Amino acid sequence: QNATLKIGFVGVTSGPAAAWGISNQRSMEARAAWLNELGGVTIGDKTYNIEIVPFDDQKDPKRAIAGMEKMAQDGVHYVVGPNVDDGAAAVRPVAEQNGIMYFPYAFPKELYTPPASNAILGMVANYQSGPAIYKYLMENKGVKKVAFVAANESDPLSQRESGIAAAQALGLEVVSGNVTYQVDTTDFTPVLLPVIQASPDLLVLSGVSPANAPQLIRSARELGYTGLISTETAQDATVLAEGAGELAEGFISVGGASTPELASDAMNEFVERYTKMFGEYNDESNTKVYALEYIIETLKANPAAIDNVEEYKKTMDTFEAANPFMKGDAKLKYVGTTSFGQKRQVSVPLVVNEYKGGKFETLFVGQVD
Amino acid sequence: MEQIIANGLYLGAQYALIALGLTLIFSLMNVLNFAHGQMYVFGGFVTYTVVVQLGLPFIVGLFASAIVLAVMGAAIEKFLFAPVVRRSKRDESTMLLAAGVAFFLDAVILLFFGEKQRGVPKIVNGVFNWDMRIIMPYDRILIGVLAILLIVAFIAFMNYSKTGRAMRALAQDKMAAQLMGVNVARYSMIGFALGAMLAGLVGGLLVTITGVNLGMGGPTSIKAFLMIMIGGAGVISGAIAGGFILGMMESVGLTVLSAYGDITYLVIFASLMVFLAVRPQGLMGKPWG
Amino acid sequence: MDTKKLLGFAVFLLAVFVLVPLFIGATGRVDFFYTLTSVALLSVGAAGVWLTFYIGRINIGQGAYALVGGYVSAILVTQAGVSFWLTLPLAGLFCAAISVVIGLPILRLRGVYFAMVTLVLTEVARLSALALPVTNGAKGITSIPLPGELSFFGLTIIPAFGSLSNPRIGFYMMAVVLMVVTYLVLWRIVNSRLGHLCRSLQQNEELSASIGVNTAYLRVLAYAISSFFGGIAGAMFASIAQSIYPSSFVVADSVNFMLYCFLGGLGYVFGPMLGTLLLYFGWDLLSIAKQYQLLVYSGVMILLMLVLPNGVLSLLDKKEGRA
Amino acid sequence: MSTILQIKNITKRYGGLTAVNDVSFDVNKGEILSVIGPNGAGKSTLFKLISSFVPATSGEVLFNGERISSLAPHKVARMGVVRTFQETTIFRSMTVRENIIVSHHLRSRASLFGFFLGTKQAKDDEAAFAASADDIVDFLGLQAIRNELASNLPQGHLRALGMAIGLATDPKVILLDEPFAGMNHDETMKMVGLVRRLRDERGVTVLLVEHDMPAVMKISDRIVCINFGQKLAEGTPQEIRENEKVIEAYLGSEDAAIGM
Amino acid sequence: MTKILSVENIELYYDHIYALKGVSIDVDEGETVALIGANGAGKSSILRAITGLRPVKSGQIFYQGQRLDGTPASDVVRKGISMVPEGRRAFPLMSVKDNLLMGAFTRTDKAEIEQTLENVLTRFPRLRERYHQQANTMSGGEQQMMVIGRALMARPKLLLLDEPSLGIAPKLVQDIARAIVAISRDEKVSILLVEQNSRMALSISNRAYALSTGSIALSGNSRDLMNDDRIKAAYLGGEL
Ligand SMILES: Nc1ncnc2c1ncn2[C@@H]1O[C@H](COP(=O)(O)OP(=O)(O)OP(=O)(O)O)[C@@H](O)[C@H]1O
Ligand SMILES: Nc1ncnc2c1ncn2[C@@H]1O[C@H](COP(=O)(O)OP(=O)(O)OP(=O)(O)O)[C@@H](O)[C@H]1O
Ligand SMILES: CC(C)C[C@H](N)C(=O)O
Ligand SMILES: [Mg+2]
Ligand SMILES: [Mg+2]
Repeated sequence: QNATLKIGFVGVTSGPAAAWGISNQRSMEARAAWLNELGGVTIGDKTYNIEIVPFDDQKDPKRAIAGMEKMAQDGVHYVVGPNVDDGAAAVRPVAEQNGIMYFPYAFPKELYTPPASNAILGMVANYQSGPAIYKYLMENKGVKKVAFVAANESDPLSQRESGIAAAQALGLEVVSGNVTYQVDTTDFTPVLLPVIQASPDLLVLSGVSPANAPQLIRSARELGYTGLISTETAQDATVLAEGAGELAEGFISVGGASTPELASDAMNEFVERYTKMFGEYNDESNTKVYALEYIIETLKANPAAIDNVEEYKKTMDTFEAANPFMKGDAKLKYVGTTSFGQKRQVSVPLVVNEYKGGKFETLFVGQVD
Repeated sequence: MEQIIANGLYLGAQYALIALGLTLIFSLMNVLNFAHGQMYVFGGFVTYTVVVQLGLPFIVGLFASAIVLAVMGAAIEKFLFAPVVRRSKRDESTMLLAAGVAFFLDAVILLFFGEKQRGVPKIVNGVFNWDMRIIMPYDRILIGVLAILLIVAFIAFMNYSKTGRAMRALAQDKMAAQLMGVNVARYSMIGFALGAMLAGLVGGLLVTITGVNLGMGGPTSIKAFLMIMIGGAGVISGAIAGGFILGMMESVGLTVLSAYGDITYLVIFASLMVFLAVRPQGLMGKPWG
Repeated sequence: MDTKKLLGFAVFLLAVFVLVPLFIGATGRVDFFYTLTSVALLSVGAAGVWLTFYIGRINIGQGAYALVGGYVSAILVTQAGVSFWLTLPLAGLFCAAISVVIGLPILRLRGVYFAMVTLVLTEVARLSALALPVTNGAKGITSIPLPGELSFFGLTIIPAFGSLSNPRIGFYMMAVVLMVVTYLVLWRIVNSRLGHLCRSLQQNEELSASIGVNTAYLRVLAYAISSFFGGIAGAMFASIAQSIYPSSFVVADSVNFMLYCFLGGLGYVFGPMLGTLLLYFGWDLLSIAKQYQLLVYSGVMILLMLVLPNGVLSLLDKKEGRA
Repeated sequence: MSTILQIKNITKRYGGLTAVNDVSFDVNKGEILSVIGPNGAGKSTLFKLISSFVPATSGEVLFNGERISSLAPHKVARMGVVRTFQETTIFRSMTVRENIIVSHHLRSRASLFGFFLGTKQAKDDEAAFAASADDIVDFLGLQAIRNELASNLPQGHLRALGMAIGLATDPKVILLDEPFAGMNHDETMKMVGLVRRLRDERGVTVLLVEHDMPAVMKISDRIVCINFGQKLAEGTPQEIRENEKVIEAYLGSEDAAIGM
Repeated sequence: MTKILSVENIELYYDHIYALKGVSIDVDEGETVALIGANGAGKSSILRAITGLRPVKSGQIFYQGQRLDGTPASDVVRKGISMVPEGRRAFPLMSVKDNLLMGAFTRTDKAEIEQTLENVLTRFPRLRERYHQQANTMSGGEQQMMVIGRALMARPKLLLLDEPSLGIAPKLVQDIARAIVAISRDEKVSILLVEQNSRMALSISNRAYALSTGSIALSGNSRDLMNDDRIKAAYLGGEL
């Protein structure tokens, strides 16, 4: 009989932002079930079954703290989440006092830069993907003028700010940079009207949630906008197809592991298992398959870390393992020195997709260091 | 300018329809239905399921939404609100119940329909473009017109049908209405069902344009509250006025204030508070005492 | 206070200050410290909401004051280096002050109108926090230091939290002290002429004015006290999370404050405390229901409302028959 | 006899409707003056103007020569001009005694904060209020219902309670709006006796609005008749009873067919 | 003469208040019966018991020989009993027209409703003048006419009136009294009239009951009661 290794998830799985956390939790659960089916994972001289301990923080930082406390109580040392800036900042004291490594899907740099040391960014930040995308579009599509819109909330607004900074650094002209919308907007036409009138070549939807993206695209197109539209967040193709149909053609977003050019057989099987377990795959989970994998692989590399995060931190600097979700000889390793001055980010391929005919096609693939 | 007005009218029509259902329930039962937005979302998901999953025509989806929500509204009134209203000491107690129902519907929606944004493909294609002065996709025009027709039908129903009259009477004086032969329990239930049905219908109409997701419920309720506050709570004409005013304010504000950044809603909310401080009963509400 | 009440109060103090920590020590459930800290602090905010109910106003705006309180403390601590212990009352006072300015016009509103305006207030607070420079906008304020030492004339009354092996207990004790003081104040208000006047306001404002009560003043006073409670609760939370964001307190929090009052019972001073405990703790306990958590939670809430529409404390009525 | 209240050219408009139109009259100290007039003539509005519950469009009210028209209602009450309401208005979920005690507010000398702390002054005040409340209960003969919840009281008692609330404020002038409505002869006469004693024993000046003519004729020293917001007549009961204009507008003539 | 209504020994409670302690009254076909009594004597409570707004604790009520108690309020009017409640209770935000039409809520015969409406408007010409006016903008007297008209719209066989003179100027009280006499005469309706204005009530009724704290103290022919010393002392007073 295997021992149990508990990995936590603290994030939002109900309410307006449920999509973000649910894709996290489900990809963890799908992967854990698969590993357990294969007989568990062997770390050091012991074999463990993975158990996911989820906690719904309702996107409330106060609850997120309670979630992290609960993880500490349950003896969990590795937690995926939270999904948003305020939650990630709020759990920091608890995580640090209780020796917990956590993988937020939130971008504030002070979470990952010293003296902070317990948070590991679970995905590519927009200040990393943004410049790459803008540069590509400048060079290949002749983009000169760019406009930004964002929801009137912390995460998207911060992303817009760093997006604008990146664009300006590249020499792009920012023609509109302060239009915002409420997340509950049902008609984006009035929101986008002034943006479109500034006639940009590229419209960036900063930190857009999958729920809002189709409507924004649709309104922009219906207002006669013909330029490019892009975002630095992950999107779901089905949602785009249903919500914007053909109008979403050419929409550029950040993708991930299931991209055909990259996906290994293991990844395809993962998608299959996920779909079987939960009825439907969510493309957003592409960016969320990795955290659990990193935790397990790092523990394998240094079994002493299983209940001691200091050991984990030591291992991170040199850690390297094969990336099972990607074709070829891609590696799992920690990066982030450029952005944070220390390795506090998972290395995942920066996949930039273009929406075409109901599916995502890869535009280019980059790497973050 | 024309574009701003057109946008405002379109927004106003859908808002007014949402506010109507809320105000109807409020006037009949003195219940501030926190779950109104969730009912709207539910309606959207029903239409989605019927149209996209089952592949039936849009109009069938719309009817399905109307019926499902009406039945749901009736059940919620009969088994939840009616008993609580009967037994509680203070009117406001129903707020806890309403909030509970809102949470409950949120949970049900999440379990039944999932966390993803859902949408029904466009029902008509093409964009109306008047010399670049008014640009409005045909589907939006269609939905706007449908919404206005529904509003007109609703007003006619409330003013000229016997049932409508009975509901107005009930809202104004329960005891007297009873003496006229109006069965309070039955008509409260009908009223609630009608309010819920309106919410469902808007959800069904808008799912073709904006789609739905489980997060829209709460904020939609809040917007609906704003509208009936502008117009005057429990007054039908007020709800309509409130809907159109909010629609217009959003449309104008977002255009005029776009240069100043994130302040449109701050301005809308602030002016609302000032307005209510000056006119506490809204545009058409009845003053107290 | 008669002896029976005094005794009850002593038992309560014993329970929260001694028995709870002992229990946690014995069971090792240290995470309960935070949960109970939250309950205590939220119940302080809810006490304020309850007071506005007591003058006949439905307040769905307490989140706004909690947010403002949190920011006031955070800004003073990080930017002016003021001691946290000083910022705590300052946050409360600041909230009370702005609530006077806001309350003067809006307290004229009644019924659902007041309720909805206060609902909007929470949004206004969030949007302002996003827009103002002093709040650091969308980025929030992070890395707020833990409360330092509080000492008078060299005598340490509260040690620096950073030096504690477990700041959780520090926060718990602090929160419970705040809660006890808050409810003492509330209890005293309700049982003095001040409370009788509030009740007269709740039942009939016109008549209250005609017997010479300065209704406008009393309303603002009650609302300011309420906002003061909201402000200090928010300040404490900011200090626990060591961060504050525009979304730290949102409309959902305001609605929750109100629900705590309803659930406990609007007719009972200790209603909001019990309501907070049941709803907040209840949610945590229900995490065993996994994806059905919200379903069960809301289902139970609806059931409670059906069985006890006047609040959980109305259970006591049946036994004693309230005078 | 000295004048205690002067109503000077007072006018109130609601939008296009003029509810009270340029009405003037004086009230003497210690008299009982009735205001009569058809439904909607503006009587209740006039009372609201005097007690400053609604602001006058023009004109003013003087109390002992001092202008009170633009003061807040609680200040007017504090000066001693207190109004009861047409619809019986009470604190519904308090007992009769609690209603009366709380209405002593104007007489308190301790501050609100003092009450909160429970200072000696506050305790003295409370004791004084309780004693005075019992006095009033006795005066109005409400002993049997002193601990009843106000919401359970029948109409007649509600009115008496309304009066008690008014008394608790220690008024110099009390405005009673339809104090006899819904009472039968017997009860009306008891109430008439009470109002008289109020004046005789406590020196309170009484203004009242009433449709019950026998009672009005019996109780009033003087009567003012209002019609369509304007003063139609002013005089002793005898003069009013015989005033053709008042008969025409308000009293009507005896009708043999129905024996009235 | 046949009884249209007979109330037999009913008791009625509000929470713990014992409002009616065994009251019996009856009304004959075509007759006008007055119910007088002190404040809180229970007059309105009797009407509430008849219309089913309040359940009776014990005793029975018969209408046209059939058991009436236990019938829900909204069904009572279907049987031919209309009530004008205490304090008028007009639908304040509705027009006179809609108020009147609400009175005919239980009827389905369109043409006959029109006919009744015409009769009511002829009886109260004031209402025709104000046909489209909103009820709450009308004077108390006009509203009282309107709610009586509203009750007539149901074409009742038994009309219950609760203090129609309350808060009404003397001149209008006379108008209302005349209207009641005329209704009884023209429409052959039986009327149960609750009044504090005992002089008026006794002068337009055939018989009367005097109620005192929940039970009947006196009853008899109105003309006789008018001259009864006890009634004179308690309810009528001397002069005017
Ligand atoms: N707040 C208000 N807004 C608009 N009109 C009003 C208001 N209050 C009173 N009125 C109108 O002013 C007029 C006078 O009303 P008021 O209540 O003073 O009459 P009244 O003489 O007391 O009548 P009654 O004898 O029936 O009580 C009426 O036409 C009434 O409709
Ligand atoms: N809703 C109620 N709740 C409690 N008690 C009530 C209620 N309604 C009436 N009562 C009580 O029942 C008794 C009879 O009241 P009822 O209204 O029948 O009297 P009434 O003769 O019509 O008096 P009035 O002349 O004041 O209208 C009174 O003691 C009254 O206090
Ligand atoms: C970029 C962010 C908006 C992503 C989001 N926080 C998530 O959990 O997926
Ligand atoms: Mg009046
Ligand atoms: Mg009565």
